[in-house]
Amino acid sequence: QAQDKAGVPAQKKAASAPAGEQFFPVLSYRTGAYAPNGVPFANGYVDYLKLVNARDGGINGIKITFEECETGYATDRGVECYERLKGKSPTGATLFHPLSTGITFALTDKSFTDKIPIITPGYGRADSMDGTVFAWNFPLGGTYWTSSDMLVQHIGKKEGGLDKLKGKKIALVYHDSPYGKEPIPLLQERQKMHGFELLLLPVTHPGVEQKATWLQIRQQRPDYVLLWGWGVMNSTSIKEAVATGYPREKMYGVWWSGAEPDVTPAGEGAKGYNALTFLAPAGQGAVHKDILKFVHAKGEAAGNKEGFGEVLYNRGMTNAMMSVEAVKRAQIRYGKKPLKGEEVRWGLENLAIDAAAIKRLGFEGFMAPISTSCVDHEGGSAAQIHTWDGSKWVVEPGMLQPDMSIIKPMIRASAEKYAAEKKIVKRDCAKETS
Amino acid sequence: MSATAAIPTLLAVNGIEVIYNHVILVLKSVSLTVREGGIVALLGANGAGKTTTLRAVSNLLKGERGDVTKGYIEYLGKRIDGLTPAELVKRGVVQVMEGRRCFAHLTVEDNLLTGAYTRSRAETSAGLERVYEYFPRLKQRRASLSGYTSGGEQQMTAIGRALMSRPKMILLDEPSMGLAPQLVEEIFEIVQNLNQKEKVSFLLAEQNTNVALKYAGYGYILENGRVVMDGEGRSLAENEDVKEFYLGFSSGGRRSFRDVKSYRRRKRWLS
Amino acid sequence: MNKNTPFIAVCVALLVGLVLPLATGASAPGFYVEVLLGGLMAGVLYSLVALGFALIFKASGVFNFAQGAMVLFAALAVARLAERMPLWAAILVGIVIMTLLAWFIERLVLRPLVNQDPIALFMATLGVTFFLDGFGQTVWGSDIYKIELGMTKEPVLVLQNLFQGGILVNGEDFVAAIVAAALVGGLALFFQYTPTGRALRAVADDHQAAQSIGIPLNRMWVIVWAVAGVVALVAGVIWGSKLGVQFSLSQVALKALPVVILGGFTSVTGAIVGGLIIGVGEKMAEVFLGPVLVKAFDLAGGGIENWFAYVLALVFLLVRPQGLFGEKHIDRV
Amino acid sequence: MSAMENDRAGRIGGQILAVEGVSLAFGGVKALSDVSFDVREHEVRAIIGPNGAGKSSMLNVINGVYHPQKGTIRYQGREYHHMDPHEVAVSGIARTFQSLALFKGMSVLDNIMTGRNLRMRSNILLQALRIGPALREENEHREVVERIIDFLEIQAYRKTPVGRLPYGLQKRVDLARALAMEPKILLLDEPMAGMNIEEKQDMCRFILDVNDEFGTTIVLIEHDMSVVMDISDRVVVLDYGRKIGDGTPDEVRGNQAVIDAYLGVSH
Amino acid sequence: MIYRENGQFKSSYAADQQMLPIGQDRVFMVALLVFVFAVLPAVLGDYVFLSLLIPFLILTIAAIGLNLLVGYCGQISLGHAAFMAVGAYAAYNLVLRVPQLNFLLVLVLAGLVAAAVGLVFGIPSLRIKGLYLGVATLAAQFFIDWVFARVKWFTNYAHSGSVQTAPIEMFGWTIDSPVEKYVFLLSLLIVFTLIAKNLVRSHIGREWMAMRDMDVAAEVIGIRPVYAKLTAFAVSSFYCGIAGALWGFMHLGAWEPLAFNLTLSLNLLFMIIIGGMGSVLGCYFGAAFIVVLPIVLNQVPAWIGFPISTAMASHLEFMIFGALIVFFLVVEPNGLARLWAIGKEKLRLWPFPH
Ligand SMILES: Nc1ncnc2c1ncn2[C@@H]1O[C@H](COP(=O)(O)OP(=O)(O)OP(=O)(O)O)[C@@H](O)[C@H]1O
Ligand SMILES: Nc1ncnc2c1ncn2[C@@H]1O[C@H](COP(=O)(O)OP(=O)(O)OP(=O)(O)O)[C@@H](O)[C@H]1O
Ligand SMILES: [Mg+2]
Ligand SMILES: [Mg+2]
Repeated sequence: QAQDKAGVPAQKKAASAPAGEQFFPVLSYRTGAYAPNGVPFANGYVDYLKLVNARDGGINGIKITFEECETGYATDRGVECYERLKGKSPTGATLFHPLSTGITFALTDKSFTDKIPIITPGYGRADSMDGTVFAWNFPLGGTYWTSSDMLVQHIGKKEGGLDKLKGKKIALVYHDSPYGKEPIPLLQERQKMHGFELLLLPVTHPGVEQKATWLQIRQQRPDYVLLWGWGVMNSTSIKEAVATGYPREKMYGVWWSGAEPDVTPAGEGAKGYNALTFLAPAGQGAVHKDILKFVHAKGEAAGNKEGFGEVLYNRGMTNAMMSVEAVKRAQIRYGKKPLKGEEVRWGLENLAIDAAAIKRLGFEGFMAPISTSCVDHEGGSAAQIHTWDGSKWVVEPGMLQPDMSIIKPMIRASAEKYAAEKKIVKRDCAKETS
Repeated sequence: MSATAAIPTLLAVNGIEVIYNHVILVLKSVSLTVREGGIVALLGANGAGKTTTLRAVSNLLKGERGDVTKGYIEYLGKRIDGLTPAELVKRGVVQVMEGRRCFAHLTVEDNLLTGAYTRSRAETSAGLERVYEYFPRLKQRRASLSGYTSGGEQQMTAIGRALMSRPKMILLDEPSMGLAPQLVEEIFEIVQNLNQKEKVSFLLAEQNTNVALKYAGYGYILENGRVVMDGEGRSLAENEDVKEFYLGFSSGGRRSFRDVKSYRRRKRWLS
Repeated sequence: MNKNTPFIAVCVALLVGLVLPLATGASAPGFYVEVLLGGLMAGVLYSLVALGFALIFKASGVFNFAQGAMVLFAALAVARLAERMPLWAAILVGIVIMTLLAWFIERLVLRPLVNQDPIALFMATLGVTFFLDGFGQTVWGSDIYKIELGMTKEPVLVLQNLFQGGILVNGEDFVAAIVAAALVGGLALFFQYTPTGRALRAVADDHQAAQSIGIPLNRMWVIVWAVAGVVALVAGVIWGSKLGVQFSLSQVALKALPVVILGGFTSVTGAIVGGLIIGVGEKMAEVFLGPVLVKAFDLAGGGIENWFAYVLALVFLLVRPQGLFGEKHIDRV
Repeated sequence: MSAMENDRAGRIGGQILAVEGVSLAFGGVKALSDVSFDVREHEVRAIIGPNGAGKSSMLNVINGVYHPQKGTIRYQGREYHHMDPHEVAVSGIARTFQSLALFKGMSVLDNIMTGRNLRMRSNILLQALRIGPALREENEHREVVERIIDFLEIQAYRKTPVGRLPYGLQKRVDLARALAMEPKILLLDEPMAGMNIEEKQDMCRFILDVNDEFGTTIVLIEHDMSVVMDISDRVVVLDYGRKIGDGTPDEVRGNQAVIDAYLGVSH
Repeated sequence: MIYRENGQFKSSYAADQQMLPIGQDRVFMVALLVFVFAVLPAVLGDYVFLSLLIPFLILTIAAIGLNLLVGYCGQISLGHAAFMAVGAYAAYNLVLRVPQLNFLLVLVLAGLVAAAVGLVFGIPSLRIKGLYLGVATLAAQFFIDWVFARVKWFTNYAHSGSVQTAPIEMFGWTIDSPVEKYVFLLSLLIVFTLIAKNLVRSHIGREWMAMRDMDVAAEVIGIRPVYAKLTAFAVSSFYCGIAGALWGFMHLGAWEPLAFNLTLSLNLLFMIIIGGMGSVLGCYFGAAFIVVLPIVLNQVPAWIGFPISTAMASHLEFMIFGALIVFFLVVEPNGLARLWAIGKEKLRLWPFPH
């Protein structure tokens, strides 16, 4: 029996609903070094699932059940959670959302035998957008290659053209883990193209010691600093930037380094700091009203409403929404019944959330349209820059788009290498009917 | 016995049983009394349970994972089972542990000073002088780390340290072990001195039966965790069995160590 | 060859390494001074945690792994209490809490384990670490909290006329340094010259013997753990105001390990000097040596400060097994 | 003073070990200053002296645990400035310790088996698999050790961890371990401290038997004068690190310096 | 009075040196083997294998390795996960670069590489003792972590620093399903347990223990500290290297240098302390305690239908886990193995109290 672990027992089944339940495992981290970021995200994710049950009576009448499992952002713990939850409920887990690049790497391996999709919106392996090799991975809406590409383009624009980057110095301050290292190949590619200098400055987990890193920045005086941190590392970076007098305006965080817990601990000092935002900036829209009405009003908010309407909460919500939409899409093909992971994959591969759908779902302004296929598991990537003004995030108008002509060949090469190492037979998407 | 009956009892051990580690039974109903101002010797072979008895009195068994499971111990008429070793020292019972146990990283003088933890400052310096009087050798070595001093020096330090707390009663565990003969005599002279001049009572565990019975007023012989014989020091020393097995005399006087030819089965009172 | 020759050689090598960047002109003097200061300040923070370690080890022979957790716990307490009361009051309440904690630890952990192997006691402090981590987050929450000491975080540029580009310094760091110095001075005096200090050293040597001569073990332990708790609180407040108070704080405290062994487990002075050496060493290494290594071996980034402290400590130990100020191991047969 | 006594005297051979002008200091403490003496094959040589005289230090020097600042050691015709403990063991000098140095966590049997270590040859792989030569070797040495166990009458405690044994038995295990090395010279540091008469008698018997049966040379430190006078052939007396007397028990007993420093009047 | 050794006499030294001298123990052991090889695979689900038993088996091997060093030779190491990392990366590179190699051979080679590295990092033990040595071994932990994270060759130039493995094939057998992995690992564990037992009963084992208990005396009876300590480091790292390779290939499948971090090292140390230093059996107990207990604790609220938040559950897990460590130490500072031995001793005396 699945339990609502976030505070309240799961809803009773509505009598009229079709038989069965759709089971969503929730890998979260509400404790440890990464809790400040993990908590609001998990709240958003869970609240949205509850909303679907309370407002719509489930996904087309199929109740959602879910269970949280604490990973602590640790790979081994995440794998254990995966094993524990993957077989729950008769149909097994719908899909997994590991919220950690390290866990994603470990689960990717298992997905081939377990046939359960892993969605990693905005993180995970960049090459996993290639659905012919990574049959079960879905980096919906962006990867670290698209995000770093957009950042370089943005900086180029600021300098007055990508060609102006020549001779400039860009520093990447990154979490010393697969997460932080993912953007490096793309940045190196761009470095070759534009002739800027790239400084690589790793920061060790959990990231509270950055004195030497920022001394190096003070010495080298890079023109821009890209921040690829998570958890407490982000706020520490901003504090150290303050302490070494590095202008925050020249700092650009990836979308995981641009939420409220990243800036508020630095207080005034964070003013002017920029970051990418995709899938949900801060703020409230139609869906928030629903959540307040159907979930919070009944006193069923996950985790004391922490972070409601903030960047990570909204992102968690959006992630949940895409998962639910994928199930909905798959139901069209497989019928209104609890679906297996394998069937949900079809939904994920045929996801088409256009502007109208976004509006209908109450997510207007929180995401760009997404459309996936068997080959393309990303479904398009777009993001904006937002800046912290001392009390809130201000979104800069204008969407950024990655240059896929650079990224595509890299993805192909990388996916080929993976397939060779793992002896994977590639899928032939042309043969698979959609 | 009748002569001593008038003197009040200082320490009474009543039928105690001690078990180590929940399984090893070491003492089986041991009883003994020390009267005020007495020197009582606890004799017995290795492993008889002398040390264990002393530990039970000073409440140091806990640290060895031992427990008194039966019987009780009274000091000045009050049960002392629940007291910590420190409280006992305050009340005047202090143990000099077997094997010296000096604080190796402290100097000899610091070792002595720690012994006066329960005493005032004035008493401390007076006490220090007194100990140096008894053990001039320690005064010479006062500044060296006791970890580096010789065995005898360490024994002196340990006894001196105990004296620093101005005890009424000292539990002395094998004071003569490893000491030069002169020093053994010296230490027992000191024991006697303390006993006579300062009315300190002693319960001492000894292997050196010879010396022990020379100085002790009363003695208990322990074997396999039981008291098998007790009596006045002098009368014990004259007992034939004691003479043969603890003093090394046979009917023909002391036998040379060289001539002890056959391995004799030991005579045992029990079992 | 003198016994101390290798030790002196290592010290000289370190000094040479220290001035090399300046001598070869690899660094501007102003920047060099900044790195040096940065290292010293980091070192002061390490020292504060190391101090707690050294204290407990010196006084009870326990290798207290929970020191980091205590730092976090104290910092969390102060940060959360300060939301409801003035900072000074929060600190006072914090001190009371740490004393209570010391009392509980003595009661529930140390007392039953008297006279056991050091390794068992070490393990028990690991249990305490786990407990405190869970307990602290339950009681105080697991978000990032702030402690405001009321000092500006913006750095000031000084000595602009002396060095090109000036030197950035932080007022907060200096306060930390002064507090650390005061603590150390006080504790050193306490240990050397009071009967309690002497008794504490005796306890460290031999629990049972100390007990046998009337040193009340239990009270000693409460005292020393409470003092260590207060040191942890000071460290926690200073770290917390710099870095924010969050779970990760307990992990930084790991750096105190190489510090204490380099300085010598039993030495208060060692904790301080060790902290400074390691702070300066690792920042210098990361900033000046790191890039050289990366170039030479085509590495994926520097980050040598991760191991530098430990390797440095190791090298020191090889030439001086008891650490800089530690007591020599006594073994006689 | 029987025929056997003369027999013994006859068996005592030439010099096997000689200490020449050894000085040892720890910081300011002079543990030994310019001490010389020799040990003859098959004799029982006692070292006596007040506490802190440097007796244990002397053994430590012979043993290679301490390295003297000055002086040499001549052993089996070769001259050493200092020896390495391992070398010493290989060349057949074994030793017991004043304050027990047993391997506390190991059983009596294992403790004694360590004494056979130098003679065990099978490599680590064979030991890991415990096949063939390794197993055979183990059993062979076990037999030798069992004989020693019988000899010292500690059969009942074979499997007991030595830490749990009473002090006197631990001393015996210490001796057994040294005997297991089948040494040419056995250095005994207060083997009888903390024993009662009966046990001392046993211990003396063991020592003399080793001396007689295996021809082992014995160097003995002991504070019990009756033991020393009874069983030793020659005695060295140390005081404050200096040699103040050397000779047969009777000679030493009569030496005024020795009486003043050590024996006192009662003996 | 079922469990007694009365009447069981030994007539040769070989018989006396048996691993299980008491008849009842031998019967029990056979039953246990049947149970773990035949019964368990039939009744347990994948989750138990993948999340509990497989990590348990592998970490027991590592714990035995560490115990040989710490428990038997008395050299504390806080950095043994690093040697597991060496084993894992050695195996990865061997499989990658010499694909035709049999996996058993790969394991042995990986173990040997780890042993060589362990030997180097064991050198400080010749000068440093006790906890000082423990902290010094942290240098190995951090340095080796760093090397694998930085030197690209080791990870085959993977840009994320993460490597992955394909399922293992051996003698035409692909070890892929949880049960297969379990059986393979269990067999390995038994082999390594026997080897460890043999080593500690042989003269090398006695040398280690002598070194641990009293190094001066050990030297005096002719044990060379260099040899004793370094072999202990080498054998111990060999075990950990193999465990590391298995951890990577059989448990994780894909890993990054962080997978072998300090936490793992400390966990190994917990295992042997909780289980019992200087006891091979203790490693089993310790590994079970450290691997299984947190996972079980974490799920207890759900089982008993006690709805608390995941955050609370994991905080509680920490608190209970910590409290249990202290509790067990207080009950028996020498570990679960000693507790087990005392229990057996009591059983032997039963029904008499002493
Ligand atoms: N901590 C302990 N754990 C288990 N058994 C112990 C412990 N201490 C002592 N024993 C056992 O208790 C018995 C009595 O020991 P005790 O030390 O009291 O003897 P003793 O008379 O003082 O002997 P000795 O003259 O050798 O000092 C011995 O058999 C010993 O093995
Ligand atoms: N390792 C050491 N460091 C410093 N001083 C030492 C060391 N070993 C011995 N000494 C000193 O050398 C002197 C002689 O000590 P030693 O142990 O040899 O005496 P001993 O004759 O054996 O005395 P005892 O009969 O008491 O055992 C002592 O004063 C002692 O303090
Ligand atoms: Mg005793
Ligand atoms: Mg001596």
